Amino acid sequence: MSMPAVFLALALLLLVTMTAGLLRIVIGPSPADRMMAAQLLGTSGIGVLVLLASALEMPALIDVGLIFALLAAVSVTAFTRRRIDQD
Amino acid sequence: MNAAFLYGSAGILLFALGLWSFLVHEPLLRKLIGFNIMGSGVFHLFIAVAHNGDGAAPDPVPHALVLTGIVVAVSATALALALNSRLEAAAAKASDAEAGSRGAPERAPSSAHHLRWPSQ
Amino acid sequence: MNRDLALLIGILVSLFAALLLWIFYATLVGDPVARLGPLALEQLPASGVSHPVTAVLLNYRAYDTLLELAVLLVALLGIWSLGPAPSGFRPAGPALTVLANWILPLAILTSGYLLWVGGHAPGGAFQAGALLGSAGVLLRLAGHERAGLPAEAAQRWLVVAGVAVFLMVGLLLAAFGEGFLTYPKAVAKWLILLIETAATLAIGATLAAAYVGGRPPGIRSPCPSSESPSSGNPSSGHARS
Amino acid sequence: MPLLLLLFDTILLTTLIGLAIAAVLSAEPRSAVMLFIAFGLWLSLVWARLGAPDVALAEAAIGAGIGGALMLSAARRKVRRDSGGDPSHEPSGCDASGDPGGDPSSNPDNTAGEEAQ
Repeated sequence: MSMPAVFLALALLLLVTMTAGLLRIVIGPSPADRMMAAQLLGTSGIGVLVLLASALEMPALIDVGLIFALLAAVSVTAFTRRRIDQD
Repeated sequence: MNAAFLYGSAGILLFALGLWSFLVHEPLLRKLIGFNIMGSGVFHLFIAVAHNGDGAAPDPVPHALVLTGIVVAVSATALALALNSRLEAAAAKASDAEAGSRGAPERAPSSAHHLRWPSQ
Repeated sequence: MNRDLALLIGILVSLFAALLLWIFYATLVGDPVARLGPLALEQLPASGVSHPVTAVLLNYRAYDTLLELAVLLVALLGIWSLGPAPSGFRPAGPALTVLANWILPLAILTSGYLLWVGGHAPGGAFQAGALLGSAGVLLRLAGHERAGLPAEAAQRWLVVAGVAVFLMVGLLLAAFGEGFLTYPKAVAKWLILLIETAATLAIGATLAAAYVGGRPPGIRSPCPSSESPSSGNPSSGHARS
Repeated sequence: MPLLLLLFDTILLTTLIGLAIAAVLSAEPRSAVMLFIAFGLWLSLVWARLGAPDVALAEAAIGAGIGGALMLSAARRKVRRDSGGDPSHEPSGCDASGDPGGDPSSNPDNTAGEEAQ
């Protein structure tokens, strides 16, 4: 098995675990559970992107992973913050 | 060819799904999600058509079109949400006024709609 | 909406999707048609950049990108015309403050990197601008009411910067005898970089301002009895934009 | 390698469409928005696999950042309103500018009326 194939197989494995994690977004039950599952998606997504960058020989995909890492916190912050006039 | 058809069909499917949701669901947020999924389906179709098989360089023209399309879609979404929040504020105000006038049945009908709250 | 109508719409949309699928399949198995991709790749050395997507966006289809920036501007004007922005978020606690202090410089650095790398690899004004806009969102969530943008007057200059620089370059080129937005080969790279820098700032500012969701909050003035200052005298806003 | 890639593509696409269906069918605004954010992230993975890193970059920056935050705040507003909490707040900082054409006697009690309900 060549190196790219190994990377691709690992990415596939990560993809399967992400799909399993997505079930938590669908079934919930609480909004916090869904949000944490979405965060997990972002984290494993970085792994998939880095593996794909090696498997498909596209180094630019590492930059996509960089964006994922930088902005993963934004949606969870938007989920928790309250406005000044809210109780 | 095979992969292009697989991915392109997924784009068409997403487009149809978004269109259906956009037409059927009432709340604006759900309409917007449908609308965005519809747009994503179109973008996805473009990307699938641009893909020339693994290893070959993809077609840059659809990529550039999709790139501008994504940014326009998000700005349209922002505009729609801003409009929606104004609309809801106006509706809340109107129903508030209505509830206020209904809350004071003992008042004379001529003055009831002037007073939003009986204590003042 | 009642159930039967939803079902009917579902059936119609499915038929439409089946038609689209059939057309798509027929296009794929039919005779290959001439495409723009090879032409775009062939002309790449003359475009001033070595990344084909950037060449398409800023050189071959520069009109399209210019008008797209104008669309962004119009969307923001629409949001601003709806009235003042909703209230901001509460001041950040210690954890979010530290997070924002770490992420913001990194986001700005990454956005500059994406802008520069766009000349020869995936990246460019749209990605860099979107990243800047998201950094603005984080800043607003952390309690900064204007999402990190300057006061209203400077903000107006910032959001028109993309269209303005683009138009100015095009008109200057036309005045010097080249076509509108036809870059001379020697300076194409630098003109594209100039336009992209302005476009990045404009896209970032526009997206962050769109997230704010209304006219830029400034220093809150006490409410006057007649009309609030933001809704009065609409001509002053137009004169500046 | 081709077989592996086909398996990869299949999982990518089934999950993508599954996420879209779930986002479209979910009636609760917050979970619909979160499914939509997940859909956007997943879509950027698919585009990365299709050799479009430019577009994947833009979709990641917008889907994870602005787009998600915009829709989440709208969904929160909606949840608050539907649950009968304090109704959607006046967007204006000055309540007096709310309805200049309205009856002057009804102006000052605007917020008081909302709280008393």
